[in-house]
Amino acid sequence: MNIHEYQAKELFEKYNISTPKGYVTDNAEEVESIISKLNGKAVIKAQVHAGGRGKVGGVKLVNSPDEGKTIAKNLLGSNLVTHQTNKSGVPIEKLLIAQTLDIKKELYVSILIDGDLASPVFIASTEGGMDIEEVAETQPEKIFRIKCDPLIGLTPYLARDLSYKLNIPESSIKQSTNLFMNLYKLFIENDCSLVEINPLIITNNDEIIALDAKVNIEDDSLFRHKELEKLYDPNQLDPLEERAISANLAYVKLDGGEVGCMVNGAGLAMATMDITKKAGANPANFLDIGGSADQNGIEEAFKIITDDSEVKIILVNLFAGIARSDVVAKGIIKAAKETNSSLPIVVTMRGTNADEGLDLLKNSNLNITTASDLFEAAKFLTEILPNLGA
Amino acid sequence: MNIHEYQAKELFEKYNISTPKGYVTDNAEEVESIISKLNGKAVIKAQVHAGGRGKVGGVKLVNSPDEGKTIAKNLLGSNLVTHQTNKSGVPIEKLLIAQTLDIKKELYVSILIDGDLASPVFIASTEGGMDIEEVAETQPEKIFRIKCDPLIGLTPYLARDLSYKLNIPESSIKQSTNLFMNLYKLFIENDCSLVEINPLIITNNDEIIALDAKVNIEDDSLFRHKELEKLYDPNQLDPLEERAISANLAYVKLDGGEVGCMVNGAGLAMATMDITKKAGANPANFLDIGGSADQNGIEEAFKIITDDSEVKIILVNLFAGIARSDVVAKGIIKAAKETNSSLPIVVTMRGTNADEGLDLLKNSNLNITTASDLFEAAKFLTEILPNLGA
Amino acid sequence: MSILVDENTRLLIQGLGRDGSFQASKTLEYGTNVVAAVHPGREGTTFENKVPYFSSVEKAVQKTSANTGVIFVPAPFAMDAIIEQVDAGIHLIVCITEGVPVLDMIKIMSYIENKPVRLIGSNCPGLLTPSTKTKVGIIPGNIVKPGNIGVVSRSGTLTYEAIAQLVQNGFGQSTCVGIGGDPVHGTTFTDVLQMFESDNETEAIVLIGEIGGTREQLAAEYIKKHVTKPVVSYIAGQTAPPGKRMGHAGAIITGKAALASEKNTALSNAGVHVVESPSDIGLRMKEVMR
Amino acid sequence: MSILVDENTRLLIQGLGRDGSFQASKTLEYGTNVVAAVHPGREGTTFENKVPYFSSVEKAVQKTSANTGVIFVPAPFAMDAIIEQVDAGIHLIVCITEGVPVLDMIKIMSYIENKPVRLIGSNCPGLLTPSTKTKVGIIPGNIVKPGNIGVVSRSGTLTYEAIAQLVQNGFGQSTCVGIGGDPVHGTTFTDVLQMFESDNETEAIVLIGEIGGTREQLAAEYIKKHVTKPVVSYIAGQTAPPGKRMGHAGAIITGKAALASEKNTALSNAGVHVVESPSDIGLRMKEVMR
Repeated sequence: MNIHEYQAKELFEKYNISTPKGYVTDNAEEVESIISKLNGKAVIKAQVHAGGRGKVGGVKLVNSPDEGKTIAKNLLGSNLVTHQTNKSGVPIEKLLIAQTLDIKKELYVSILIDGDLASPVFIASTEGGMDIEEVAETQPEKIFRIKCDPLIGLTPYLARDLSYKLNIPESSIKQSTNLFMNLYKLFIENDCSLVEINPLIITNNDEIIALDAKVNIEDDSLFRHKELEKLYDPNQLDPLEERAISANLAYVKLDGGEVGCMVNGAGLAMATMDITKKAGANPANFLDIGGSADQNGIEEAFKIITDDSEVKIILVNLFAGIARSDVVAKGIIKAAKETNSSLPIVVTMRGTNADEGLDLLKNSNLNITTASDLFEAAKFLTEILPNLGA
Repeated sequence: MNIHEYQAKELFEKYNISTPKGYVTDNAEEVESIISKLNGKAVIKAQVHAGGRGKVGGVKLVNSPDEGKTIAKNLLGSNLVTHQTNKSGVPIEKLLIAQTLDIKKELYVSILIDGDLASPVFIASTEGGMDIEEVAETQPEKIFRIKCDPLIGLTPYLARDLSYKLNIPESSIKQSTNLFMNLYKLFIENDCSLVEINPLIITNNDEIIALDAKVNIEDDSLFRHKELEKLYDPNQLDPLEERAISANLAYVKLDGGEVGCMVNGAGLAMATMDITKKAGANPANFLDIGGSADQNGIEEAFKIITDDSEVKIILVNLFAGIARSDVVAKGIIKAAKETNSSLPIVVTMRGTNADEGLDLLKNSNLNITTASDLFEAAKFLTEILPNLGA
Repeated sequence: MSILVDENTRLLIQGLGRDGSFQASKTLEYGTNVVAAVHPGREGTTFENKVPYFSSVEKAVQKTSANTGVIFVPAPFAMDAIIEQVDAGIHLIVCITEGVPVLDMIKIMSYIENKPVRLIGSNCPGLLTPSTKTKVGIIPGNIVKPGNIGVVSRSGTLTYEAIAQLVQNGFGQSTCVGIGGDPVHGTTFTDVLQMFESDNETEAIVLIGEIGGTREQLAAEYIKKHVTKPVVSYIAGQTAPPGKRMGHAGAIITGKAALASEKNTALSNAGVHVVESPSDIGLRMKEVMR
Repeated sequence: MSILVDENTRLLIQGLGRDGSFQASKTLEYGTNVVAAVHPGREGTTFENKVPYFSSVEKAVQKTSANTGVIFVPAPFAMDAIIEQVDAGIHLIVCITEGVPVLDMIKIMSYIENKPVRLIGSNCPGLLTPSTKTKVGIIPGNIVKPGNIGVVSRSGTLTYEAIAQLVQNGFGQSTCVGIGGDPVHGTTFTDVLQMFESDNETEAIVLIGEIGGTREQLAAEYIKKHVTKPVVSYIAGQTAPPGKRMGHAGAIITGKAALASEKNTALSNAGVHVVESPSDIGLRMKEVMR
């Protein structure tokens, strides 16, 4: 789960990680007085759940309260499209107005879990304020990784060594070491999947300050972080993805696809996308209904697919182990009736109660083509698609 | 470091461990109104740093506010002597007035560090409210021990298993399991050397409640628990022991001894006590001046020994590694002068600057007998002692 | 022969809530030797009049000599259940539970590091040996057939797909192992490949991977060096847009290695028969084994 | 021969504050091969114009091939220093620091459990091999003498006492090891006894114990089974009143075993030459070795 920069900043402050003075607001008028308080100069940062803000006007340096107000008016209520969003972008509902600081050096630090090592890793670079993936590719020697023991945690000596590697001035080593230790503590205590500071700056006074704050909470751990769960901002999601989350479905919308996919299991869902692509078409989504969705869940899954205006055909691929095929069939039939959907549906159903499910679908008035397996499903897709004028 | 029951109770409450409703006071008048609030019936518990209160009148059940006031008046300001205190006892400065509860069953639980296992161990027994050492000796099968992994901690399944072993009713298993988990968390997060609940009770309503609360904080960890350090109550200590703590000396007063021992190193200090005993005398104290005591520390050490009115002779045994013998000698000479002490002193001094130290002592006007080693020191002790009329 | 489970398996099932009970029924129905059920508060009763309930794994192991455990407890309690089974001396632990917090998983991995136990999962379908009717997990018993193909997969339902295609093309399975799709999991491709390589009954292997991580590359390396039996592989997610599911910084760890194309290349270079369409798994095995 | 340290010892000293620097001087003065000093912020300079400073143990080991480390850092930082040395591949770590929190010590013990490293201490005087002039810790170099008695002790200054008595009675030492008096310590009597037993140079052993714990009993058991060389022992604290220093519940763990009398009995039964007065250690050794 993503949280906003200003919320991450509050978390940073709770863990004694220095951040620039700043205020959050959803009111352009208020921006004027805030900037006055910050001595007339500030950075205005659009609060959206997407990286790459800076390149598309989501971060602005302003030199007067008045200028700030004008920019805030333009930003608030608009949508921001970055390389990480889909084409409709994400709404700007809040702004963070932060003091500007003299920057001597920009660094990069983040913590995440390396699955292959089964450990948290601390990643840092002397090249902050840039696209870190690019640095990793072009100057890998400038990126430092520390594997942290899962039971012992980040040890102070590793944090200190890292400070030396980042060429932090001797007088600030204690400060940066503490910051790294605190950041690690934040990561663990809040079950984060990512914390990232880009850039972490050294000011002209050799102070170490987090100029940005990015925190992702691992979804699977939210049951033990009720207070963090409240930070969930549904408005930042694609409306279809948001509906999927509410219905406990794993769904990712893909721009430019015409084949709506409905599958049980993540691997099979990806395989279904692959076979769609092989058949010469484009999947409109990834959708895993999981093993324990009831009829309501199936209905909502079908509606999410059909509410995607780009979808021209639906591919249902079910291999029921825990799931029951007849329940899935009933959900599809009911949802299709309610939405008056006439989209063609290619279905392959196997496993628990597959025959009952297929019978139900065949006896419905829906535009159903049943396939006995994935191979046949791909074949039918290839036959039907050209006739749809996609 | 020991803390009072009412302070431990507050810590318990912070960790969601149920305790009886109760109030602490140092005012006998107030006891009346407190007992009225508790419906006229309460337990009055003297707040002292010593076990065995109950047997010597430090815990009283009262049936009216008036009775409570009378008892409180008697207790407050008096000293309580238990089998764990020395003969002068410990002052009662505060009382805990707690509600009475219907008790169905009394259990025992504690957590401490087992050095040989290098682990925290959880100890529990179905025989609560008794002297647990006696239970351990007479009914060892009724005591359960759980070794907790130092890095993983107490796991819920172990806490649950323990609940079953203690015959806790099924409906209260979740409650007791949570209590054990919380108690372990308290132990670890506060660097305790001991937490103990005796008795932990099951009420007639199957509620699990800590009727007593004992918490010791490990001294070596106090640097990271500034808020706990404030709970230190010097009044509960023997005045000489309290002075020793302030001067960073390891000192234990022993009743009935006449030989004051001043040694560097805990093992050597115990050995010095042993040789004293072998020589037919009784050590008055254990005193380790440590390796880094300066002249002031030595002076205070000497004064602590001579301020013990039972001391008739002093045995100084120094084997200086880090410590410097000349500094020790100077400290002794200065302190003896300031206190006008004329006690005989048997000295053995070896290691760093031993000759300088011995010269200083010999040239002072003190009643010094120097021995070349421990064997000789014991011999001199045997010769001098009969002449002191001890 | 087979790997991991066989006629000596004495299965303990932990967590018999709604899903766990359903799966326990299916497991018994298939013919697996289920010796104990662990669910606090039910000690003294039996599951389906056949399997004794215990409140603790320790007691269950003492009374029934269970040697293999399968876990269906809800995610918040999965770590505790795994540790309980480890501490009780269970040698093979299969955790089916989905949604175990990753910080719990990494702690578990550290905890078991030097202990004589193998963990499969969490978030996996478990495993099944058709020849001995031993099912530990949720792979449907009615889709498998005894035979000589070893199946190892990161996916759940996609494993069933692969099994179905094998059966359709006339192949049975020695053992099917679903290792789970979470970033941190107890048993890896490499572990299972090693076992299949030294298993007499296994003649060829199907490997089903996914995008993300570098475990398929490690498998490729291992195959190149140590595996003499033919391997057919399919990597799901070839058309998944990069960066859509993995976080921004996540890509730093593995770089391009997380992509299906990179994994296919590595496997291909290791002599693996790589199929790019999930519908070709069975057919390709038929060609390979002709 | 000797145990633990000898002419191959390449010593790294970590923590050169007031006490650490004093001890580092004494160590150099004695003739020990000190190859590196670790103290953050001093990299690029040298200690006493002889030993290069490094900011990290890892770098020090890379540059100097240090294989043994001694730690003098203050107690709050001792755990970190020990882990730093473990991670850098130091094989023998001696932690002199007093007052390390016991919860730190138990974490360290878990951390090193399966790693190829031996920890001595914390809160110990360290060790010394007179024949090779190798001093790792604070045992005064001027009281020892090369010879054939192995000394192992839980105490600091009482060790010096034992050494002095040995020298007075004409005995030198193979190696003197102070294992430390804290309840949790890295190397136990048993570990050291095992090494002395298999060391050619050691002909007899002095063992100095203390009240508390059951480690002396374990030593007695080990001696009974495995030690053929004569052992002279003294247990300090025979006259210490029971329960005065140990907490109430602490006694449950060890019961009466913590008492000196119990330890003496166990050692005596194992054939150890037990002395009851600390002044008899040297004399008894003389009798034994006659």
